[in-house]
Order: sequence, then C-alpha cells, then structure tokens
Amino acid sequence: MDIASYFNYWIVIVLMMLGFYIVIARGNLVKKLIGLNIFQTSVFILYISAGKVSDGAAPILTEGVSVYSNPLPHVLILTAIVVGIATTAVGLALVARIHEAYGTVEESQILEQDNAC
Amino acid sequence: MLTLTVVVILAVMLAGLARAFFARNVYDRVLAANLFGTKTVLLIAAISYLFGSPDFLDIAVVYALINYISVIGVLRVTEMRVIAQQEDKG
Amino acid sequence: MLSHLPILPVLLPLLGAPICALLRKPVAAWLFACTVALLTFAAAIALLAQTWQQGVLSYALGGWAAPWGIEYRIDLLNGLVLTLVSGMASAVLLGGRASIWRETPEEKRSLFLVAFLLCLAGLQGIAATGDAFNLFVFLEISSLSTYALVATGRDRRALVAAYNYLIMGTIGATFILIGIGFIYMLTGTLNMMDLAQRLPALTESRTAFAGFVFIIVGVCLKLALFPLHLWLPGAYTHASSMVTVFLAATATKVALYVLIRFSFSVFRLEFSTLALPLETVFLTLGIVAVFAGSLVAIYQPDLKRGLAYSSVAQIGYMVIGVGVGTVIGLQAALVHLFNHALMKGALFMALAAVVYRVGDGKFSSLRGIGREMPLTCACMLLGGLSLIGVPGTAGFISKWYLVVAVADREQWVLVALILAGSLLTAVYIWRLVETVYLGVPGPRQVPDSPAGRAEAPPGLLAVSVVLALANVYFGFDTRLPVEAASGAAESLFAAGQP
Amino acid sequence: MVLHWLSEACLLAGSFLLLTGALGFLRFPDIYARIHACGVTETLATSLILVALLLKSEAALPQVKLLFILLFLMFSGPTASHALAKAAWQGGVRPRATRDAGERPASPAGR
Amino acid sequence: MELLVDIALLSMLVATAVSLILVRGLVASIMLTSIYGLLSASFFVTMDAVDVAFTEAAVGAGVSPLLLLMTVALVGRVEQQPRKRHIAFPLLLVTVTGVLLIVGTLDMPPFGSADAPALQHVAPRYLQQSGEEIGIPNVVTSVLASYRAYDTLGEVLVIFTAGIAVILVLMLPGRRGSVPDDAGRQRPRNVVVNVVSKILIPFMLLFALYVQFHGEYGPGGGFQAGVIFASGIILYGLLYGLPSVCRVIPPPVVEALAALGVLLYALTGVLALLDGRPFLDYSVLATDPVTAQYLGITAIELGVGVTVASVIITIFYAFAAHLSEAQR
Repeated sequence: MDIASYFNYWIVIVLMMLGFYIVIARGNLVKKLIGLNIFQTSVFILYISAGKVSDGAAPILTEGVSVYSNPLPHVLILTAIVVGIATTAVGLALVARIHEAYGTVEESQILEQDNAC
Repeated sequence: MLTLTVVVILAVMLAGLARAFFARNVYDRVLAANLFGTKTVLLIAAISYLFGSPDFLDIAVVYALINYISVIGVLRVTEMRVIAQQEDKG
Repeated sequence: MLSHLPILPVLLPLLGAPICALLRKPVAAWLFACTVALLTFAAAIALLAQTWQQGVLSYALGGWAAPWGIEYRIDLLNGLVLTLVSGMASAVLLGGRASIWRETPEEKRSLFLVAFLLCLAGLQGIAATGDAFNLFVFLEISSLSTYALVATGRDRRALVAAYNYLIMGTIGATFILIGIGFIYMLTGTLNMMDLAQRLPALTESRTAFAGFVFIIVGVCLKLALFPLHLWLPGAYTHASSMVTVFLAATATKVALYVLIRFSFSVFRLEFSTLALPLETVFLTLGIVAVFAGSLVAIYQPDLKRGLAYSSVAQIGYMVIGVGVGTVIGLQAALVHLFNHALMKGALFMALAAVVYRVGDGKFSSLRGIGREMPLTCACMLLGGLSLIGVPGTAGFISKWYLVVAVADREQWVLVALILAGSLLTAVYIWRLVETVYLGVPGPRQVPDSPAGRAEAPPGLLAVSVVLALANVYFGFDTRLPVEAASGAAESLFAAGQP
Repeated sequence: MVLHWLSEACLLAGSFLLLTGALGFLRFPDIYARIHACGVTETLATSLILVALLLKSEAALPQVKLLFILLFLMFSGPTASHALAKAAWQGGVRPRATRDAGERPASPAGR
Repeated sequence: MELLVDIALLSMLVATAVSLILVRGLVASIMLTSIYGLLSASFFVTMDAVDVAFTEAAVGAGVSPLLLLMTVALVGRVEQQPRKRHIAFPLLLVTVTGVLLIVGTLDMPPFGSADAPALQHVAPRYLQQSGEEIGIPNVVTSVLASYRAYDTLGEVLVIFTAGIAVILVLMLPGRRGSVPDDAGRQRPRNVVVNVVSKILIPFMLLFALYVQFHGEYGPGGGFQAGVIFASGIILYGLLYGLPSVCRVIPPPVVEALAALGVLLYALTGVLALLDGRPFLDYSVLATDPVTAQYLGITAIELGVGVTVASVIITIFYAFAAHLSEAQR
C-alpha cells in the first residue's frame, strides 16, 4: 500500500491524540476544555480530509466543473462544530460556577476540599 | 509570483506561531495572534486565486471581521482583569 | 395523523421545549410540561401498539427516501424504549413538582422544566432514529440538557459532578463520532439499515473493526459500564432528586438500547469475527460490574450514592444478557432494562419523598423513618425486594430469564456468580430495611413540620406507590415486557439472517 | 498586460514588506517596537497584496469583496495596533529604552 | 502547490498542539487555541470544505476563544504546576487509542481517491440531482437544509439547549432576565477603538445579512450569519459595557427570540404534517417543488440564524453579568 496517501490521516491522528492527552492528563478544568476543543477539531479535520477528492472543487455547483469533493462530511461536520461549541459553552459555565463555589479550578484542590468535608 | 507570496505568507505565519509560543507577556501573544489572523486572511485570499475559486473570498471577509473582534475582545477582557487585580492590591 | 405516529413521540417534546421556554410562570410551565409529557406517553403507547400489530414502521423525514434522507424506523424495541422513557418522564413530572419546587430556586424552575423536556426530546430522538449521525445529534441534545440538570443540584459537588460527566460524556460522544466516521468512509451511508446491508461484506476490514470498537467504547462511556462508570455515582448522588429518578430510570437504558442496536442491528455481531471476543468482554465486564458495584454500594454512608452504585451493578446484569449473545440472553437484557427502570424509579422516587421530608439521604438521617412515613418506606421496600429479585416482583422475572439464558449456554459458573450477586444486593437492601424500620431516630432538626414528619406530599407519594405496585404487577403479569422483549430480540436476530 | 505586471510588482513588494515586518516582529526588543514593525508594514503589505489580487480579478463580486476586505483591514489593522499599544501601556508594560532592566514589567499583568 | 500548503498547515497544526501541551498559563493557551482554529479553518479551505471553514473561522477563532477568555477573566489565568501527576496512565490510554485509530485508517480508501465508497453510494445523488431537485447551487446547503434537514433541526436544538443550560448554570440568584443596572464602574474609554468600531459594526451586521441570504449560492447560511451577527453585538457590548447593550437588546427579548427561532424551524416542518406529508417536507409550501424547496430552506435558515444569534448573545450576557458581578 501507499504510505504517502495515508500520511495525511496519521498526522491528523497525532493531532487528535495530543488533544486527548491534554484532556486526560491536565488538572486545570479550563485547560481540559481546551484539550477537548483540540480533540474535537482534529476529528473534524479527519472527516473533512476523508471527503476530499484530488482535483475536486468545493461542492458548489458551477458550470463546467464535474468533480466535486464529497459534500456529506461537510454537512456532518457543520453540525458537529455546533455541538462542539455548545459543549464548550456549557463546560465553561460550569467552570465559572465551580470557581465561585470552590475558589479554584484545579482538579486536585477541588478533590481535597471535597474530601475534607 | 502568487506562489511566492503564498510561501512568504506561510513563513510569516510560522514566525507568528513561534512568537506566540515564546512570548513573554500577554500583549505579545495577542500581537502574534493578530498577525496570524491577518496573514490567514491574506493566505485565504491568495489561495482563492491560486486555486481559482473566488468563493473562498467570503471566508477571508469573515476572518477579517473575526480577527478584529477577537483582538478587541482579548484586550477588553485583559483590561478587566488588570482592573480587578489592581484593586486587589490596594 | 396515524401515519405520522412515528415522529410524534419525538416531535412533541421537541416543540414543547421552546414553547415552555416562553412561559415565565413556573406553574404554567409545569402544567404545560406535564401535558406535553403525557401526550408523548400516549403517542408512544399508540406507536407501540401499532408496531405490535404491523411490525416495522418506516417514516421518511422531509419526504426524502432512506439513504439520502433521514429515516425513522420503529420496531418493537424502539417502541418499548420510547414508551418506557416517556412514561417515566410523565411520572417524574406529574409527581415530582413538590420535590422540584423544594430543591430548585424559584427563578430556575421554568428553565429546569425546559431542560427536562429537552432531555426527554433528546432521549426519544435517540430511541426512534434509524440514522447513525442523527443518533449522535440527539445524543448531544440529551447530554447537554443532562449536564445542566445535574448542575442544578443544591450541593456544590453537583457542579463538579456535572463537569466530570460533561468531560467523559463528550469524550464518549466524540468516540462515537469517530466510529461513525470510519464506517461512513467504508460504506458511504449513514442509514442503519443500509449500513447493516453493507457491513457484512466488510467483516475483514480493519477500519470497520476500529469503527465498531470506537462506537462501542463511546456507548459504554454513556452507559457507565464498569471501568467507564466513574461519572455516574457523582452525577446521581448530587443531582436533585427528580433528576436522579429520571436519569436512573431512562438515560442508561437508552444507552443500552444504542449498544444493542449497534451490536445486533448494525454490525450484526453474530456474523462478524468480532463476536467471540466481544462476548467474552461483555460477560467479564458485566460480572465485574455486578460485584464491584454491589460491594461498593454496601459500604456507602449515603443511600442515594449506594443506589447509584447499585445501578452500576444492575447495568452489569443487562450487559451480561447482551454478552450471552442468544435470543434468550438479549430478551433477558431487555426485560431487565424495562424492569430495572421500574425498580430504580420506585426506589429513587420514594427516596426523593424521604429527602423531601428529611433533607438528605444519609443512612444516619433515615433511622426509624419507617414509622413516620410508612407508605413511602413500603414503596422503598418493594423496590428493594424487586432489586434483589424476590419471587413475586418484577426483578424476579428478569433474574429468572437471565439465569435461564446463561444456563442455556451451560455456563454454570456464571449462573452461580449471578446468584451470588443477588445475595450482595440483599445485603445492602437489608441495611436499608434495618435502618428504616429498626433504627432509632437520632436527635435531628426537622426542616419543615414541627409536629414530626408526616407522609410525603400526595404527588410524590402517589407516583411512588404506582411505581412500586408496577413492580409487583409486572412480577405476575409479565406479558408486556416479556413479549415485547422476545419480539424485539427475535426481530433483531431475524434481521441478521442473510 | 500592464495590469498583470503591475499586479506582479505589487505582490513582490507586498511579500518583501511582509518579510521585513516578520523580521522586525521577531527581532525587535520590546512590545512597542514590535507593534510598530507589524502594524505599519502590515497595513501597507496587506494593501499591496490585496490590490494585486484586485487587479487580477475580472468579475465584479470578488472585486467588491476584496475591496471590502481592504477597507476593513485598513480600518481595523491600525485600530487594533493602537488598542494593543494602549492596553499594554495600561497593563504596565514600559518601552525598553526608558528602563535598562529588561522588558519584564513589575506589574502582575505582565505575564 | 496544494501539497505544499497542506504540509505547511498540517505541520503548523502539530506545532500548535505541541505548544499547547508545553505551555502553562491559560491566556497563552487560549491564544494558541485561537491560532489552532484559524489554522484548521485554513486547512478546511484547502480541502474544499468552504462552509466548514466559514463556520470554524467564526467559532474556533472567534466565539470559543472569547468565551474561554471571559471564563479565564473570572477564574484567573494561572495553570498550576502539577505536584505529582501520573503521566503513565494518560500516555498509555492515548497510545492505545492512537494505535487503534491508525489501525482504523489502514483499510480506509486512500486520501483524495475519487472512487472511495463514500463517493459511490449516497453522495452522488446529492451532487448530481440536487441541482434539479432543490435548485440551488450550494450542495452543502441543499443537504443541510433539505435532505438532512432533520439533523439541522437537531443542531438548532443543541444550540438552544446550550443556551438554556448556560442560563440555568450561570443565573445569578433572583435575576432571571433582569437588566443589570448602571452601577458598574466606568471603564477606561478608548476613543479611537470606539469610533472605528462604531463605523464597522453596521457593516458587520450587513455582512451577516448577506451571509444569511446568500447561503444558497455561496458558502454561508443561517448558522454562520447568526454567529457574525452575534459577534457584532458582542463587540458593541465589549466596547460600551453590558448595561448599554442590554438596553439596546434586552435579555428577555433575546431569550424569547432563541425559542422563537427553534419554533420557526419546527413549525415549518409541522406545516407539512398538517397537510399529511412527512415532517419537514417542504413541498406543501408552494405548488412548484423547486420554489417550495427554496421557500422552505429560506424559512428554516432564518430560524437557524435567529436562534444561533440569540443564543450566542445570551451566553455572552450570562458570562458578562458574572464578570461585572465579580468586579464589583
């Protein structure tokens, strides 16, 4: 098989894993959400790369163009982007409230406070 | 020539990225992000001519708008924070 | 209008939520939400009846035929889950007003109800859809509203629980998205039926394998299957009482439905090379979940948290049923899905009534409460007996089918383990009984009534009684869950025949 | 033909300016100098490149959009630079020339 | 050339992600996130996903960094050095997932191949027949707003849910929908910025309307228009303070508009039900099917735009109210 044609995907997978790592390894609640953002955005990149057709055009019907990239992944990812920002917004709202209630947004300190009482 | 321009823009974007990473204070990072944003506008505009699809220009417009709003937004928010911190101190 | 029945159980709450958001007065919002939930329930029952008579119903949304547009495809399994979810939602809304009013500040009440309706719409959407991506979208609707609902709990720990749930839930949803992406790239379709026809040709494909694994792991995160259950105890414990009732009775059930749908309808497990390892994984994790969940539940100082861990254990039973991989096994899982919603519904509902009077669910505050709130505690007792699987209760039926299914595969060790698991359940239910009936009430502050505590408010009490009696009723008249489950299980397997 | 060469020349000049701007951005000692390097060269370079593209296009709609971008950037670029400089000043960052002790400010907002 | 741009963008993406792991300090992380958004949006452009790039630019580089920043302004920008974190377990988890993903790509159709299964089955119909069936050139809009309109309804509902959830979580005690008073401090005014922004804001709103109604022909549509519109309003709010923007657009009105947008979308679908057609079938709207599609798509895109703009403004209000509360 042709390694080069998969190289693109693998880079994207590296991106996904970097984001995923931030989510699970960091203790700061805001940073976790940033990682989640990166993770999701990278998944979007994977989808969109898979929909690309070499020498294709953007899926807007134009005279004289016959090869278009696949529009369906674009539609799905539009929805997924919206879902992503919705999740981020709710997560951030929770973080703001957690800060008001605990005075910190570090996971370890929150755990300490919870165990103390 | 357009190709050269695209390469130059990419190089400048890289510089902006490096600066954003190594910057010492917030304002440097904002500056880097701003630089990055305007370069992206240019990149998209140039690419749209390079690839021959003028639809991309809409995106360049959005980038320009968003970039401006984010810079102002960042500065406003940091300003608020500065005020709060100064008050904490005295 | 009858031909539009498949869309109604989803459309009603979906339309109801924004309208409810326009209503400012909490009481008006509550009346409206109750109406919507009851109508949804009625539509779901009618739909279940229709699928019973006519078999599979297909509904092309937007008038576009299936692989191009989105299709609702309702069979018995969908009908059963839709009915269960909307029924529990109606029960919670009708009976839970007092509890919601007590635990939510005035200005938040109507928005709470909006979020509740949105959650209902999301869960119903998951249970009805025949399109893999549409499932993801509705999954997110239900998840987002659930995070908000959990965060409305009174304790600040509710916020942390909601945040953890959000992170794990989003990772799960993203995994599902990755999995759907893989199988889409292989097959070019998102429609489940269409996928089911195209996937058997691809059993050797590593991409299909990875796609399947990602979907399963993502769903198991939502399902809170044992090693991925970490979000569940916190969310159940710190959410307000009515949210816990609703989540415990429906959210994990819908996740189990998704697991079954993907394993049996879409991937047709029995034909793929994956079947064997996956069965082993499900059986092992199921058993470990039963024991870990029950053992932890025994040592909890808080009844609500104990019951949350008990949910982890019960999910284990259902997954065992799925892992057995036969028609009877699947039927057992589905029967338990139905019955467990009733048991946990009754238990958490009665607990909510107690919390309404006592203030919290700690064992130390529950001592001797059985004498002050006899009816409520009787409901709790019935729910507990059903959870153990005492003959004459619904729980007995599901345990019976599960044991029969496992015995059918001649896995006697597993039978012994399941029975041992029931003993563990008996231990923590006994602890409950001991505290409630035999405990001596300690000195404590009475939050509201100076004349000692009376029974819970009529709404809460009535719903608790209905749910508890349902546990007994379905222990004798088993037609509805068992026949629906067997029909669903058979059709899931029949659909797999080449 | 003339237009073509004109646009090429604009591109070349624009690219050159971009590079000088980036160089200044990387090498200048303090934030104000860097804002200067970026802000000033950038406005001209961006305008040049956009004008070059404008000369290249034939249809009306792209031209209008380019013009819109151009106008927008001409307004927003300097404004953003100004706002940034002002915010930095208010945040307690001082130019290097007036202080020998490096560019780390004393204010807590510095980082 | 395309390849070069590709590689450059991808490597910058990786560099940004790695910097995000290395960097401590939340403001820096947010700036990098914003850069990541811009880069991925540029990458989407090279992948021909114009609509997605549009949205990602507005969301990934605009709204989400802004929300992150407002949160950081509330919670502080310091990310603490972990005392003793076990790195082994996350690394293991990430490695396993990554390996599984790479295994998953092995049997995927090669990058850019035109005979991939995804292009053989469902997509061709969209590309070949949407021109006649829907009658608009932007295939993404056709699929989004007609073939898979129900997904988009779900998407609007997700946004609506997010709005409800944020209000529910962030609501200050006893203050649903009330306009914050003017007692907040006088912010330092920046005349230049204020004047220039005042000139620019109308153009932004105009551009939002262009995007809203041009979505059938070019990239754009209700969602993007909503985000741009909301950004204009947010800019106003940032410059002139929460009270003045709340006077212009009161919070209760925005909340009601969010619900009305969803209702507009859903009721467009219900119209078909009343006529005995499946939900969201636009053919009841006009006798000519193409006109009907056009009407239906315009109506639902409007619903999307209204809801998205209102929800984003609502979320901004909620965060800004907390910020001014925290500063008091």
